[in-house]
Amino acid sequence: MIRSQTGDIAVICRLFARYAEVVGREEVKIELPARATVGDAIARLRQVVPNGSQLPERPLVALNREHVLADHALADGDELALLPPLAGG
Amino acid sequence: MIRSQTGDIAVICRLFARYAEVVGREEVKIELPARATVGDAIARLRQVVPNGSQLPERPLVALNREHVLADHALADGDELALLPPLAGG
Amino acid sequence: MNPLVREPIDVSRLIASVSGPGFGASTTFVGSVRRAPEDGPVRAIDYSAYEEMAEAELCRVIAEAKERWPDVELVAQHRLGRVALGEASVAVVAGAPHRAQAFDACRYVMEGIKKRVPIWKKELFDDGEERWRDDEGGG
Amino acid sequence: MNPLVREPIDVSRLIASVSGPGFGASTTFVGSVRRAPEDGPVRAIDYSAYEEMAEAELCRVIAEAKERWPDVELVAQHRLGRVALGEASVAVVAGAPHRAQAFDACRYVMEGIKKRVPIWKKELFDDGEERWRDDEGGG
Repeated sequence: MIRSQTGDIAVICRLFARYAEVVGREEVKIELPARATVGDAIARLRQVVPNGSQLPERPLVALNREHVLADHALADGDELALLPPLAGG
Repeated sequence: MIRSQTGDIAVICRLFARYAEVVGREEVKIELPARATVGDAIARLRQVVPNGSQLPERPLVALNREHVLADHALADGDELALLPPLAGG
Repeated sequence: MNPLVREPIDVSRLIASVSGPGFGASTTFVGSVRRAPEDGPVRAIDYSAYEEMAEAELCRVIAEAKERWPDVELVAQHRLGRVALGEASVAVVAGAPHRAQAFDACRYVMEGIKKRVPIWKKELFDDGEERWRDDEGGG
Repeated sequence: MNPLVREPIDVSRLIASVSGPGFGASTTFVGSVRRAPEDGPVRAIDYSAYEEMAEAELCRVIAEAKERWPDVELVAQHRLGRVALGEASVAVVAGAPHRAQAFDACRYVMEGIKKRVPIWKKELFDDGEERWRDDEGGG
Protein backbone atom coordinates (compact mmCIF):
# COMPACT_ATOMS: atom_id res chain seq x y z
CA MET A 1 0.00 0.00 0.00
CA ILE A 2 1.40 3.38 -1.00
CA ARG A 3 0.95 6.35 1.36
CA SER A 4 1.44 9.99 0.60
CA GLN A 5 4.81 11.35 1.69
CA THR A 6 3.33 14.68 2.74
CA GLY A 7 0.15 15.76 4.37
CA ASP A 8 -0.11 12.99 6.95
CA ILE A 9 0.30 15.38 9.84
CA ALA A 10 -0.10 19.11 10.25
CA VAL A 11 2.13 21.08 12.59
CA ILE A 12 1.82 24.69 13.68
CA CYS A 13 5.22 26.36 13.64
CA ARG A 14 5.55 29.42 15.84
CA LEU A 15 8.24 32.02 15.38
CA PHE A 16 9.43 34.59 17.89
CA ALA A 17 11.59 37.68 18.20
CA ARG A 18 14.24 37.91 15.49
CA TYR A 19 13.03 34.73 13.77
CA ALA A 20 9.57 36.24 13.37
CA GLU A 21 11.17 39.38 11.93
CA VAL A 22 13.32 37.40 9.49
CA VAL A 23 10.39 35.59 7.90
CA GLY A 24 7.72 38.22 8.55
CA ARG A 25 5.43 35.63 10.14
CA GLU A 26 4.63 34.49 13.67
CA GLU A 27 2.85 31.32 12.73
CA VAL A 28 3.16 28.92 9.79
CA LYS A 29 1.22 25.71 9.32
CA ILE A 30 3.16 22.97 7.57
CA GLU A 31 2.28 19.44 6.51
CA LEU A 32 4.61 16.54 6.92
CA PRO A 33 4.70 12.79 6.38
CA ALA A 34 3.89 10.53 9.31
CA ARG A 35 6.87 9.84 11.54
CA ALA A 36 8.44 13.20 10.67
CA THR A 37 10.77 14.62 13.30
CA VAL A 38 11.31 18.11 14.61
CA GLY A 39 14.37 18.30 12.34
CA ASP A 40 12.23 17.43 9.31
CA ALA A 41 9.80 20.20 10.20
CA ILE A 42 12.57 22.77 10.47
CA ALA A 43 13.93 21.73 7.08
CA ARG A 44 10.48 22.05 5.51
CA LEU A 45 9.85 25.40 7.18
CA ARG A 46 13.14 26.80 5.87
CA GLN A 47 12.01 25.86 2.33
CA VAL A 48 8.46 27.14 2.39
CA VAL A 49 8.64 30.53 4.11
CA PRO A 50 10.19 33.70 2.61
CA ASN A 51 13.78 34.11 3.84
CA GLY A 52 13.44 30.71 5.50
CA SER A 53 17.04 29.89 4.66
CA GLN A 54 18.06 32.69 7.04
CA LEU A 55 16.65 30.67 9.91
CA PRO A 56 19.28 28.44 11.51
CA GLU A 57 19.32 24.76 10.53
CA ARG A 58 19.36 23.70 14.16
CA PRO A 59 17.56 26.30 16.24
CA LEU A 60 16.52 25.81 19.82
CA VAL A 61 13.06 24.23 19.65
CA ALA A 62 10.09 23.61 21.89
CA LEU A 63 7.32 21.12 21.16
CA ASN A 64 4.00 21.77 22.83
CA ARG A 65 5.72 24.24 25.18
CA GLU A 66 8.58 22.00 26.29
CA HIS A 67 12.18 22.03 25.16
CA VAL A 68 12.98 19.10 22.86
CA LEU A 69 15.82 17.94 20.60
CA ALA A 70 15.73 17.76 16.80
CA ASP A 71 15.16 13.98 16.65
CA HIS A 72 11.89 14.22 18.56
CA ALA A 73 8.92 12.73 16.66
CA LEU A 74 5.97 14.89 15.69
CA ALA A 75 2.25 14.17 15.87
CA ASP A 76 -0.68 15.78 14.10
CA GLY A 77 -1.67 19.06 15.72
CA ASP A 78 1.66 19.64 17.45
CA GLU A 79 2.81 23.16 18.20
CA LEU A 80 6.47 23.54 17.28
CA ALA A 81 8.25 26.72 18.34
CA LEU A 82 11.57 27.97 17.02
CA LEU A 83 13.30 29.84 19.79
CA PRO A 84 16.03 32.41 19.15
CA PRO A 85 18.81 32.37 21.76
CA LEU A 86 17.09 33.04 25.07
CA ALA A 87 17.72 36.38 26.72
CA GLY A 88 15.48 36.60 29.77
CA GLY A 89 16.67 38.25 32.95
CA MET B 1 68.81 41.87 86.77
CA ILE B 2 65.61 40.54 88.30
CA ARG B 3 62.28 41.73 86.89
CA SER B 4 58.88 41.37 88.41
CA GLN B 5 56.86 38.45 87.03
CA THR B 6 53.63 40.43 87.15
CA GLY B 7 52.71 43.97 86.51
CA ASP B 8 54.90 44.56 83.50
CA ILE B 9 51.93 45.07 81.26
CA ALA B 10 48.28 45.94 81.86
CA VAL B 11 45.56 44.55 79.66
CA ILE B 12 41.88 45.48 79.56
CA CYS B 13 39.74 42.35 79.30
CA ARG B 14 36.27 42.87 77.87
CA LEU B 15 33.43 40.43 78.37
CA PHE B 16 30.24 40.15 76.35
CA ALA B 17 26.86 38.46 76.32
CA ARG B 18 26.79 35.28 78.40
CA TYR B 19 30.40 35.69 79.54
CA ALA B 20 29.57 39.09 80.99
CA GLU B 21 26.60 37.54 82.77
CA VAL B 22 28.68 34.68 84.17
CA VAL B 23 31.22 36.93 85.86
CA GLY B 24 28.97 39.94 86.42
CA ARG B 25 31.49 42.26 84.78
CA GLU B 26 31.97 43.75 81.33
CA GLU B 27 35.51 44.92 81.85
CA VAL B 28 38.40 43.69 83.99
CA LYS B 29 41.90 45.12 84.06
CA ILE B 30 44.63 42.55 84.65
CA GLU B 31 48.39 42.78 84.98
CA LEU B 32 50.75 40.32 83.41
CA PRO B 33 54.48 39.72 82.96
CA ALA B 34 56.14 40.98 79.80
CA ARG B 35 55.85 38.56 76.91
CA ALA B 36 52.57 37.17 78.26
CA THR B 37 50.29 35.70 75.62
CA VAL B 38 46.54 35.84 75.11
CA GLY B 39 46.37 32.38 76.67
CA ASP B 40 48.18 33.62 79.78
CA ALA B 41 45.69 36.47 80.10
CA ILE B 42 42.72 34.12 79.86
CA ALA B 43 44.23 31.87 82.55
CA ARG B 44 44.78 34.88 84.83
CA LEU B 45 41.31 36.23 84.20
CA ARG B 46 39.73 32.89 85.06
CA GLN B 47 41.52 33.04 88.41
CA VAL B 48 40.83 36.60 89.43
CA VAL B 49 37.17 37.19 88.59
CA PRO B 50 34.18 35.69 90.44
CA ASN B 51 32.98 32.52 88.65
CA GLY B 52 35.97 32.90 86.34
CA SER B 53 36.37 29.14 86.18
CA GLN B 54 33.02 29.02 84.38
CA LEU B 55 34.59 30.85 81.47
CA PRO B 56 36.02 28.48 78.86
CA GLU B 57 39.76 27.84 78.90
CA ARG B 58 40.01 28.54 75.19
CA PRO B 59 37.34 31.05 74.23
CA LEU B 60 37.20 32.86 70.94
CA VAL B 61 39.31 36.01 71.46
CA ALA B 62 39.90 39.34 69.81
CA LEU B 63 42.88 41.59 70.45
CA ASN B 64 42.43 45.27 69.74
CA ARG B 65 39.29 44.41 67.75
CA GLU B 66 40.76 41.70 65.57
CA HIS B 67 40.41 37.96 65.91
CA VAL B 68 43.61 36.32 67.23
CA LEU B 69 44.76 32.92 68.47
CA ALA B 70 45.74 32.07 72.03
CA ASP B 71 49.50 32.20 71.40
CA HIS B 72 49.38 35.85 70.32
CA ALA B 73 51.70 38.09 72.36
CA LEU B 74 50.28 40.94 74.44
CA ALA B 75 51.49 44.50 74.85
CA ASP B 76 50.80 47.08 77.51
CA GLY B 77 47.41 48.75 76.99
CA ASP B 78 45.97 45.99 74.80
CA GLU B 79 42.24 45.42 74.71
CA LEU B 80 41.51 41.72 74.92
CA ALA B 81 37.93 40.57 74.29
CA LEU B 82 36.49 37.17 75.18
CA LEU B 83 33.82 36.39 72.60
CA PRO B 84 31.05 33.86 73.26
CA PRO B 85 30.12 31.79 70.21
CA LEU B 86 29.05 34.30 67.58
CA ALA B 87 25.38 34.46 66.70
CA GLY B 88 24.88 37.38 64.34
CA GLY B 89 22.45 37.16 61.47
CA MET C 1 1.08 35.79 41.47
CA ASN C 2 1.37 36.16 37.70
CA PRO C 3 4.96 35.38 36.64
CA LEU C 4 4.86 37.63 33.57
CA VAL C 5 3.91 41.24 34.19
CA ARG C 6 3.66 44.41 32.16
CA GLU C 7 3.78 46.78 35.13
CA PRO C 8 6.78 47.58 37.34
CA ILE C 9 7.78 44.73 39.64
CA ASP C 10 7.06 45.47 43.29
CA VAL C 11 10.08 43.82 44.91
CA SER C 12 9.04 44.62 48.48
CA ARG C 13 5.70 42.97 47.88
CA LEU C 14 7.39 39.86 46.49
CA ILE C 15 9.68 39.66 49.51
CA ALA C 16 6.72 40.06 51.86
CA SER C 17 4.83 37.33 50.03
CA VAL C 18 7.40 34.68 50.92
CA SER C 19 8.08 35.71 54.50
CA GLY C 20 6.56 33.89 57.43
CA PRO C 21 7.24 33.16 61.08
CA GLY C 22 9.22 30.01 60.25
CA PHE C 23 11.36 31.72 57.63
CA GLY C 24 14.57 33.18 58.99
CA ALA C 25 16.16 33.84 55.63
CA SER C 26 15.25 35.31 52.29
CA THR C 27 17.40 35.85 49.23
CA THR C 28 16.22 38.17 46.51
CA PHE C 29 17.68 38.58 43.07
CA VAL C 30 16.74 41.60 41.00
CA GLY C 31 17.86 42.05 37.42
CA SER C 32 17.60 45.54 35.98
CA VAL C 33 18.06 47.23 32.65
CA ARG C 34 21.59 48.50 32.70
CA ARG C 35 23.74 50.76 30.61
CA ALA C 36 27.15 49.14 30.49
CA PRO C 37 30.10 50.87 28.80
CA GLU C 38 30.35 48.07 26.20
CA ASP C 39 26.64 48.21 25.37
CA GLY C 40 26.31 51.75 24.15
CA PRO C 41 23.57 54.20 25.16
CA VAL C 42 20.70 51.82 25.93
CA ARG C 43 17.61 53.70 27.09
CA ALA C 44 15.18 50.80 27.44
CA ILE C 45 14.60 47.17 26.60
CA ASP C 46 11.55 45.63 24.95
CA TYR C 47 10.98 42.18 26.39
CA SER C 48 8.87 39.65 24.52
CA ALA C 49 8.11 36.03 25.27
CA TYR C 50 6.54 32.83 24.08
CA GLU C 51 4.14 33.52 26.89
CA GLU C 52 2.34 30.20 27.30
CA MET C 53 5.63 28.34 27.41
CA ALA C 54 7.43 30.94 29.51
CA GLU C 55 4.81 30.58 32.23
CA ALA C 56 4.91 26.79 32.07
CA GLU C 57 8.71 26.60 32.02
CA LEU C 58 9.10 29.02 34.93
CA CYS C 59 6.58 26.94 36.82
CA ARG C 60 8.64 23.81 36.11
CA VAL C 61 11.86 25.51 37.24
CA ILE C 62 10.23 26.54 40.51
CA ALA C 63 8.75 23.06 41.00
CA GLU C 64 12.20 21.52 40.55
CA ALA C 65 13.69 23.93 43.07
CA LYS C 66 10.96 23.09 45.56
CA GLU C 67 11.62 19.39 45.08
CA ARG C 68 15.29 19.95 45.74
CA TRP C 69 14.78 22.35 48.68
CA PRO C 70 11.36 21.39 50.08
CA ASP C 71 11.40 23.98 52.88
CA VAL C 72 11.87 26.87 50.51
CA GLU C 73 9.11 29.11 49.22
CA LEU C 74 9.71 30.81 45.90
CA VAL C 75 8.23 33.57 43.84
CA ALA C 76 9.46 35.02 40.54
CA GLN C 77 8.31 37.71 38.16
CA HIS C 78 9.57 38.82 34.77
CA ARG C 79 8.58 42.03 33.01
CA LEU C 80 7.35 42.04 29.43
CA GLY C 81 7.08 45.04 27.14
CA ARG C 82 9.07 48.24 27.47
CA VAL C 83 11.35 48.43 30.54
CA ALA C 84 13.26 51.66 31.12
CA LEU C 85 16.88 52.00 32.15
CA GLY C 86 17.24 51.18 35.86
CA GLU C 87 13.90 49.40 36.16
CA ALA C 88 13.72 45.79 37.29
CA SER C 89 13.20 43.29 34.48
CA VAL C 90 13.18 40.20 36.71
CA ALA C 91 12.96 39.36 40.40
CA VAL C 92 13.27 36.06 42.25
CA VAL C 93 12.69 35.69 45.97
CA ALA C 94 13.41 32.58 48.00
CA GLY C 95 12.22 32.40 51.60
CA ALA C 96 13.59 29.60 53.77
CA PRO C 97 14.28 28.56 57.32
CA HIS C 98 18.03 28.79 56.66
CA ARG C 99 20.22 30.92 54.49
CA ALA C 100 22.02 28.26 52.43
CA GLN C 101 18.72 26.99 51.01
CA ALA C 102 17.57 30.52 50.32
CA PHE C 103 20.72 31.36 48.35
CA ASP C 104 20.81 28.06 46.46
CA ALA C 105 17.14 28.02 45.51
CA CYS C 106 17.12 31.67 44.43
CA ARG C 107 20.13 31.11 42.24
CA TYR C 108 18.71 27.90 40.78
CA VAL C 109 15.54 29.66 39.70
CA MET C 110 17.44 32.63 38.27
CA GLU C 111 19.74 30.34 36.25
CA GLY C 112 16.65 28.48 35.04
CA ILE C 113 15.06 31.72 33.89
CA LYS C 114 18.16 32.68 31.93
CA LYS C 115 18.73 29.28 30.37
CA ARG C 116 15.26 27.83 29.83
CA VAL C 117 12.47 30.40 29.87
CA PRO C 118 11.69 31.69 26.35
CA ILE C 119 12.04 35.44 26.72
CA TRP C 120 13.85 37.79 24.34
CA LYS C 121 15.03 41.32 24.52
CA LYS C 122 15.45 44.08 22.04
CA GLU C 123 17.65 46.94 23.13
CA LEU C 124 16.47 50.44 22.31
CA PHE C 125 19.19 53.08 22.00
CA ASP C 126 19.20 56.83 22.48
CA ASP C 127 19.60 57.38 18.74
CA GLY C 128 16.52 55.33 17.90
CA GLU C 129 18.45 52.22 16.85
CA GLU C 130 17.09 48.84 17.97
CA ARG C 131 18.95 45.56 18.36
CA TRP C 132 17.98 42.04 19.36
CA ARG C 133 20.27 41.01 22.13
CA ASP C 134 21.47 37.59 23.15
CA ASP C 135 22.36 37.57 26.72
CA GLU C 136 25.75 35.94 27.10
CA GLY C 137 26.92 36.75 30.60
CA GLY C 138 24.32 39.44 31.07
CA GLY C 139 22.40 40.66 34.14
CA MET D 1 25.47 53.99 56.00
CA ASN D 2 25.84 52.83 59.61
CA PRO D 3 26.26 49.04 59.68
CA LEU D 4 24.75 48.64 63.18
CA VAL D 5 21.29 50.08 63.65
CA ARG D 6 18.66 50.15 66.38
CA GLU D 7 15.74 50.98 64.09
CA PRO D 8 14.03 48.71 61.54
CA ILE D 9 16.16 48.00 58.48
CA ASP D 10 14.81 49.65 55.35
CA VAL D 11 15.60 46.95 52.79
CA SER D 12 14.24 48.90 49.80
CA ARG D 13 16.48 51.79 50.68
CA LEU D 14 19.51 49.50 50.91
CA ILE D 15 18.71 47.99 47.51
CA ALA D 16 18.30 51.45 45.99
CA SER D 17 21.62 52.56 47.50
CA VAL D 18 23.59 50.01 45.47
CA SER D 19 21.75 50.33 42.19
CA GLY D 20 23.12 52.29 39.28
CA PRO D 21 22.98 52.43 35.49
CA GLY D 22 25.89 49.98 35.12
CA PHE D 23 24.43 47.47 37.57
CA GLY D 24 22.22 44.86 35.96
CA ALA D 25 22.05 42.59 39.00
CA SER D 26 21.48 42.82 42.69
CA THR D 27 21.26 40.08 45.26
CA THR D 28 19.76 40.81 48.65
CA PHE D 29 19.85 38.62 51.71
CA VAL D 30 17.51 39.36 54.59
CA GLY D 31 17.66 37.46 57.87
CA SER D 32 14.62 37.73 60.12
CA VAL D 33 13.62 36.67 63.58
CA ARG D 34 11.84 33.39 63.08
CA ARG D 35 9.74 31.06 65.16
CA ALA D 36 10.84 27.57 64.17
CA PRO D 37 9.07 24.51 65.58
CA GLU D 38 12.28 23.37 67.31
CA ASP D 39 12.88 26.75 68.91
CA GLY D 40 9.74 27.15 70.97
CA PRO D 41 7.61 30.28 71.16
CA VAL D 42 10.18 33.01 70.48
CA ARG D 43 8.61 36.45 70.48
CA ALA D 44 11.70 38.58 69.97
CA ILE D 45 15.48 38.56 70.02
CA ASP D 46 17.78 40.93 71.84
CA TYR D 47 20.89 41.48 69.77
CA SER D 48 24.05 42.79 71.38
CA ALA D 49 27.51 43.35 69.97
CA TYR D 50 31.08 44.23 70.67
CA GLU D 51 30.21 47.29 68.68
CA GLU D 52 33.60 48.79 67.90
CA MET D 53 34.88 45.44 66.64
CA ALA D 54 31.64 44.48 64.90
CA GLU D 55 31.82 47.62 62.78
CA ALA D 56 35.50 47.10 62.03
CA GLU D 57 35.11 43.42 61.21
CA LEU D 58 32.09 43.97 58.96
CA CYS D 59 34.09 46.65 57.18
CA ARG D 60 36.94 44.17 56.69
CA VAL D 61 34.58 41.50 55.35
CA ILE D 62 33.16 43.96 52.83
CA ALA D 63 36.64 45.15 51.84
CA GLU D 64 37.70 41.54 51.20
CA ALA D 65 34.61 40.97 49.06
CA LYS D 66 35.32 44.11 47.06
CA GLU D 67 38.89 42.98 46.51
CA ARG D 68 37.65 39.63 45.23
CA TRP D 69 34.80 41.07 43.11
CA PRO D 70 35.97 44.61 42.28
CA ASP D 71 32.90 45.50 40.22
CA VAL D 72 30.51 44.79 43.08
CA GLU D 73 29.04 47.38 45.40
CA LEU D 74 28.01 46.19 48.85
CA VAL D 75 26.00 47.42 51.77
CA ALA D 76 25.10 45.58 54.97
CA GLN D 77 23.17 46.41 58.11
CA HIS D 78 22.60 44.48 61.33
CA ARG D 79 20.02 45.36 63.97
CA LEU D 80 20.96 45.70 67.63
CA GLY D 81 18.58 45.71 70.57
CA ARG D 82 15.10 44.21 70.61
CA VAL D 83 13.94 42.77 67.27
CA ALA D 84 10.39 41.41 67.09
CA LEU D 85 9.28 38.19 65.40
CA GLY D 86 9.24 38.64 61.64
CA GLU D 87 11.44 41.75 61.63
CA ALA D 88 14.71 41.82 59.73
CA SER D 89 17.80 41.39 61.89
CA VAL D 90 20.31 41.62 59.07
CA ALA D 91 20.39 42.63 55.41
CA VAL D 92 23.15 42.43 52.82
CA VAL D 93 22.80 43.83 49.31
CA ALA D 94 25.29 43.29 46.49
CA GLY D 95 24.88 45.26 43.29
CA ALA D 96 26.94 44.18 40.27
CA PRO D 97 27.10 44.24 36.50
CA HIS D 98 26.41 40.49 36.40
CA ARG D 99 24.46 38.07 38.51
CA ALA D 100 27.19 35.58 39.47
CA GLN D 101 29.23 38.29 41.20
CA ALA D 102 26.14 39.62 42.94
CA PHE D 103 25.26 36.19 44.35
CA ASP D 104 28.82 35.31 45.33
CA ALA D 105 29.62 38.63 46.99
CA CYS D 106 26.32 38.77 48.89
CA ARG D 107 26.85 35.29 50.23
CA TYR D 108 30.48 35.97 51.12
CA VAL D 109 29.50 38.96 53.23
CA MET D 110 26.64 37.10 54.90
CA GLU D 111 28.91 34.16 55.78
CA GLY D 112 31.43 36.66 57.14
CA ILE D 113 28.79 38.26 59.34
CA LYS D 114 27.78 34.89 60.77
CA LYS D 115 31.32 33.61 61.33
CA ARG D 116 33.36 36.67 62.20
CA VAL D 117 31.31 39.64 63.37
CA PRO D 118 30.93 39.71 67.18
CA ILE D 119 27.17 39.84 67.64
CA TRP D 120 25.12 37.78 70.09
CA LYS D 121 21.49 37.04 70.50
CA LYS D 122 19.27 36.34 73.43
CA GLU D 123 15.93 34.76 72.61
CA LEU D 124 12.91 36.07 74.46
CA PHE D 125 10.02 33.65 74.82
CA ASP D 126 6.28 34.14 75.22
CA ASP D 127 6.47 32.92 78.84
CA GLY D 128 9.12 35.49 79.78
CA GLU D 129 12.03 33.06 79.65
CA GLU D 130 15.28 34.27 78.08
CA ARG D 131 18.05 32.23 76.54
CA TRP D 132 21.40 33.02 74.95
CA ARG D 133 21.46 31.37 71.61
CA ASP D 134 24.38 30.09 69.58
CA ASP D 135 23.53 30.12 66.00
CA GLU D 136 24.49 26.76 64.55
CA GLY D 137 22.72 26.51 61.22
CA GLY D 138 20.48 29.45 61.96
CA GLY D 139 18.96 32.14 59.71
